[in-house]
Amino acid sequence: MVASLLAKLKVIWGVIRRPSVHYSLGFLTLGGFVAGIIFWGGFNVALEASSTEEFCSDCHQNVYHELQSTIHYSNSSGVRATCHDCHVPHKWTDKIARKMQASREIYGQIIGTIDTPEKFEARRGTLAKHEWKRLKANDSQECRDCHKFDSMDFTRQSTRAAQMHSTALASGEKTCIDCHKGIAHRLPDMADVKDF
Amino acid sequence: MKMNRRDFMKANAAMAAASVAGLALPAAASNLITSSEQTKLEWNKAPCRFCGTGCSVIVATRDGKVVATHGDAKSEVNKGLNCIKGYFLSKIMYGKDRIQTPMMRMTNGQYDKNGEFTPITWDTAFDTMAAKWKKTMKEKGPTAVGMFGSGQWTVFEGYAAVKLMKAGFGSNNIDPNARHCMASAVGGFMRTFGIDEPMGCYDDMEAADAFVLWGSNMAEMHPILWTRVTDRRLSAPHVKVAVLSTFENRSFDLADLPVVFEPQTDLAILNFIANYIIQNNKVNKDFVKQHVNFRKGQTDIGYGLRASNPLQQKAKNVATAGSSTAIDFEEFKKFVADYDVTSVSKLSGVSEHKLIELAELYADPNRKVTSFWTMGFNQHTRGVWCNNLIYNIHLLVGKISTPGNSPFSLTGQPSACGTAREVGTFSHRLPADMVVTNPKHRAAAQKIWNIPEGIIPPKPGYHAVEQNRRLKDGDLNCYWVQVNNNMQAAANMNEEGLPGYRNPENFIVVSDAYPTVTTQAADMILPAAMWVEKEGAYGNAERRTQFWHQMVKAPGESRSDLWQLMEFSKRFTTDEVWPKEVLDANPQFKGKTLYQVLYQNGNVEKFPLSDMDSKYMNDEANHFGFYAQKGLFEEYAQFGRGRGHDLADFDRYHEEHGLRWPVVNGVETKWRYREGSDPYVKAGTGFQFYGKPDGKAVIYALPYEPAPESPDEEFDLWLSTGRVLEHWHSGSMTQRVPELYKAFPDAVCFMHPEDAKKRGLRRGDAIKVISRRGEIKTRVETRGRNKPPVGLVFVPWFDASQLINKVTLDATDPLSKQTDFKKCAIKIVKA
Amino acid sequence: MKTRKILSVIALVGLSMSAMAATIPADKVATLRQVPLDIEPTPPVMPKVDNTDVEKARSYPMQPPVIPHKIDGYQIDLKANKCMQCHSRQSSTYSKAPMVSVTHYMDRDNNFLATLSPRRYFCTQCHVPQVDAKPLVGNDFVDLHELMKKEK
Amino acid sequence: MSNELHVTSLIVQVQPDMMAEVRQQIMAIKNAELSANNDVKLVVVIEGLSQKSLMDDIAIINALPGVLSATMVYHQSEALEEGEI
Repeated sequence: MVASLLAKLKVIWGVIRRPSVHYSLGFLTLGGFVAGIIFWGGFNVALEASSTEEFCSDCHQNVYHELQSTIHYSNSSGVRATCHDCHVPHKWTDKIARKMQASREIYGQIIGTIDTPEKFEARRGTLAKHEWKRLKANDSQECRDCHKFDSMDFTRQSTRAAQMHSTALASGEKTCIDCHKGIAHRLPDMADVKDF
Repeated sequence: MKMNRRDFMKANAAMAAASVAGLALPAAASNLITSSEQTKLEWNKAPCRFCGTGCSVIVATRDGKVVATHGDAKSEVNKGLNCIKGYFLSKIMYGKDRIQTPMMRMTNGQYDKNGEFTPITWDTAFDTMAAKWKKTMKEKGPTAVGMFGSGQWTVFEGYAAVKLMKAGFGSNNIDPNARHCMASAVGGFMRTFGIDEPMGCYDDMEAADAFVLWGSNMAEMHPILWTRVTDRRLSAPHVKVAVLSTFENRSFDLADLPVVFEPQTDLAILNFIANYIIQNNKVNKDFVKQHVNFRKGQTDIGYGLRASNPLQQKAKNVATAGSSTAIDFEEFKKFVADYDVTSVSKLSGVSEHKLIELAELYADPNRKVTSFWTMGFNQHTRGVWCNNLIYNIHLLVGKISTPGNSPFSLTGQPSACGTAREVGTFSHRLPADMVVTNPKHRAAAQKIWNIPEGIIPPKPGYHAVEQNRRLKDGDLNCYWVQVNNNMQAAANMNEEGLPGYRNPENFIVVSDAYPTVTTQAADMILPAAMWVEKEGAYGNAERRTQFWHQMVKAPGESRSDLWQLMEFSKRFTTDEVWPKEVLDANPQFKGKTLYQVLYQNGNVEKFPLSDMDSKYMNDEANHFGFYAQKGLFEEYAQFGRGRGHDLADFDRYHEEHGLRWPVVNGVETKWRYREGSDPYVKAGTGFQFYGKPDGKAVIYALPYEPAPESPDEEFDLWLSTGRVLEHWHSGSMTQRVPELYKAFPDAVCFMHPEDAKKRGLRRGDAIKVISRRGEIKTRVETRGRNKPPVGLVFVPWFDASQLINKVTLDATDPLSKQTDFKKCAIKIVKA
Repeated sequence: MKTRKILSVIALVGLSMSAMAATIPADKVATLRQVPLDIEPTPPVMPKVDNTDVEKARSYPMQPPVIPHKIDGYQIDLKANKCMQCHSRQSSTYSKAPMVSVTHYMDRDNNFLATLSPRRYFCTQCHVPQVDAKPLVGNDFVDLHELMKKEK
Repeated sequence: MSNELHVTSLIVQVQPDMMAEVRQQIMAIKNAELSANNDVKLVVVIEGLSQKSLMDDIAIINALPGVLSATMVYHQSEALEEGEI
């Protein structure tokens, strides 16, 4: 799937990168517009396709299984998070940046850095730390896309949770990921992780 | 004297420390003990009532009640720790529904098999029982009466029971529930070493470089031993832990090498490791040459089912299942050569690199390996083989009987070793590893017991599974069950256990502290004293014998099993139960009661009440007028002293926090069979497996054979059953402790989310678990501690409202007669 | 004094009941089952875990406290110990969760260690959450404190 | 102000010839109280308002000259009720 999408994109790119020789301005403008639409559409198709659970779990099967027994997969209201809700930024520029980083992961999967569960396990720490770092840097933006601080009813939280959220989280001293590591996937070796 | 909470806490703290330090806390010597009432808190040691680990606990009593318990800091076993069950021992005796009086099913004042349970006196109870027993024995002989006991009997009780059955009634129909639990381990020990129980001890855990768990979820079932393994693994980074199971469980949390294999293929994996060791030239040739023989075992031995079962008829060698022939190393090498990594990986579903990594733990000469197993091996239709095959591996590399090198069979019950195995409460056994089939052993037993020749029958009695079948068939008619809940435990309840108990020809008596489902199926219920309501002795998995004193009184009319057995024996005379020809040849026994013959035989009544520690109660001794426990113990100890089973003097065990037998010249033995560590090993031999006549252990060539029942199109899932951490066995004690109940109130069916999804199920759905034999209703659990692979489900058996033994198959190991509770085929539908 | 009176009345009633203890139908004997052996009851719905964060009183000082919150998915393995994220010495100041007792910093031979004792690593061997299921049978265990009060 | 009360008890192994001195020293520690002893062992009870204070006192006792080891046996903490000392 990835390969075919890349091939299509390559053809389109091949057409638009050629310098125009003798097309009319009108055509060029219109052509540019059409190409833009095609490019944009194709790009978004690829972007969307690569953001579905099926696409992710194709390679990340083990972490997908881990998600299945957590509250982010199955819970009372049936509202659930899929891979990209947490791992793909919702802001377009961030999203592209994340995708570029992810292409390295695909590269990793293809050349075999993490193609077996054992190898993935060995890299779990590094990969997890990427995500924690990103979430720490953006103040846990992807958590907050769903879990709005202003909408938290502390009276409906357990005592300890309410206490932490009303102080450390409210003041900005802590962000979601500081405490809620390992809620959707197994934790890596935490020996060298601060606050754990 | 007023005492506030703070003072109370401080007094408690001082008391705990003083009791550990062995210091007296006289009121005057302490500025904390401000009130004399504080000194009324009594602290005494006792082994835990639950599993075979044998933790020691300190029990506080006050005003005749147990008020607190904590781990015994002085005990080598647990060094102050308990598991969640052990910490709540204080509450196990205080369930509101303790049985307080004997009861019998009656209608209009008369016994009626279908009547309602009506309170009766002990006299009525025993008179009714005695009449039934006598009538039955007169009509059908001693094989028509039987007893089902337990690895939870105290040593004294088990010993008194064996005497009553084998030396009194002349019947070998006595078996313990340890048959469900340790029989395959016993079979393995006897076949390989000729003597029962582990050669190593718990000290192995601080010395090993690798641990391999074979079908043992120690994290839940032996939590305190798991703390020692965890301690070793986390303190010494080079240590490796491999965990093998048919499903992922809590023990996998510590696993460096987690291995989930297809049920029954453990046999193939074991043979692969032996093959790997040989192929890679890692055999300890000197050791093997000096200390090992090779034999090839009989194959195609059936599945211990009823003879009418097609599977049983198909098997060729049922009659000769235990036989074997001598072979040499080369033949053994050839035999295991079939178990190469590729084919075993395919069969077991375990990746090749994992199999090799596992084999390397054993093969590496610089790694000390301890193997643990429990019900995964023992509850297996080839359980004895599994035990033999793990010894093969340890013997091939000589990793045995030295600290850290230990094939270690863990035990399920607190005295499966001490009572069931050492005392020999099995249908084929006598104390100290002797058997009824051996005329010399019978003679020895009859001599120690002071009874005439010809009382102990030479033919083994009915074993546990056979007892239920014979009850159903009407061959066994008077049946007494003590300290266990076999209606909830024994497999195939619908087709065997329940029809057996309810067979109108039969009279079933159940002694228990609480009303269980077994009492529900009984005709008479006798109220039993439990744990520290009586003086007792247990023997744990590392050969450690531990004693405790009676600390409190049992409620109401409850009496200990010891009292019940001895008192019941008074109602029989030798003329009523012994063969006439024996009595004619030994007229001095005529007209005596069994009580006189068994318990006033010159040994048991030898020790006067003045021998007791006056600090403690002893309801049995005071009732019978002599120190019965001491007399029984000292007579029993005669069997083993000088024969590799030496026990210390009775009184010493009340002082010590347990001693590991053989205790020779007052010193316990940690590692058997090794020179310098075991006094029975002759100097210059290095090792001596003295259970065998030539001092050599046996390596057995035994193949992989499939399970009797595996999933097919209709019954498409494997079912495994077992325990959970918070409950012990059938839950009759732990379900009555509020904290434990609330930790895990109802059984559930652990299954893979995909298996649930395939059947349109989700977590919490009510389902039926159905086999060819029966069904239960339970609920789906797709999360939590157990994570079965696709194709297998796990249902615990502690829940009296979800009797999973209606579903399980009563196939047994033909050698050990132990049931396989870990494998049968089931299907699951929405309820 | 008042408490004692009430207790003794209850004790009397209990005694007289057990003395009279009329007959019990066989299918009602097993307190934990209460249905005939050949019938399989529908299991109760899965209970909810107590998640109040309110510490429960202990039955005696050495009892390990039960866990007053959910621990669904808590990872305690070779890699991480989720419990210690809040209950360790370093974290407890901040998390306000009770620090594990100091005994948890001692090894098998009672020497103090810098970190959590490895023998106590798997918290759930001794500490368990509680669900909102009502016990099938009561328990007459008497708290030492109550016993002492009664004596006074 | 903490509203918790912590109590712990220790078995202190002491060089026999130093017993008297060690007892004196421990008596001087504010939160520590002496209980039973024989010629080598000593039971000490420590109370405090936090675990840390207990640990500190244990460290002090451990460091006393003549003390071979101080082993904790028991630890209890209770939330104090209003006004309870």
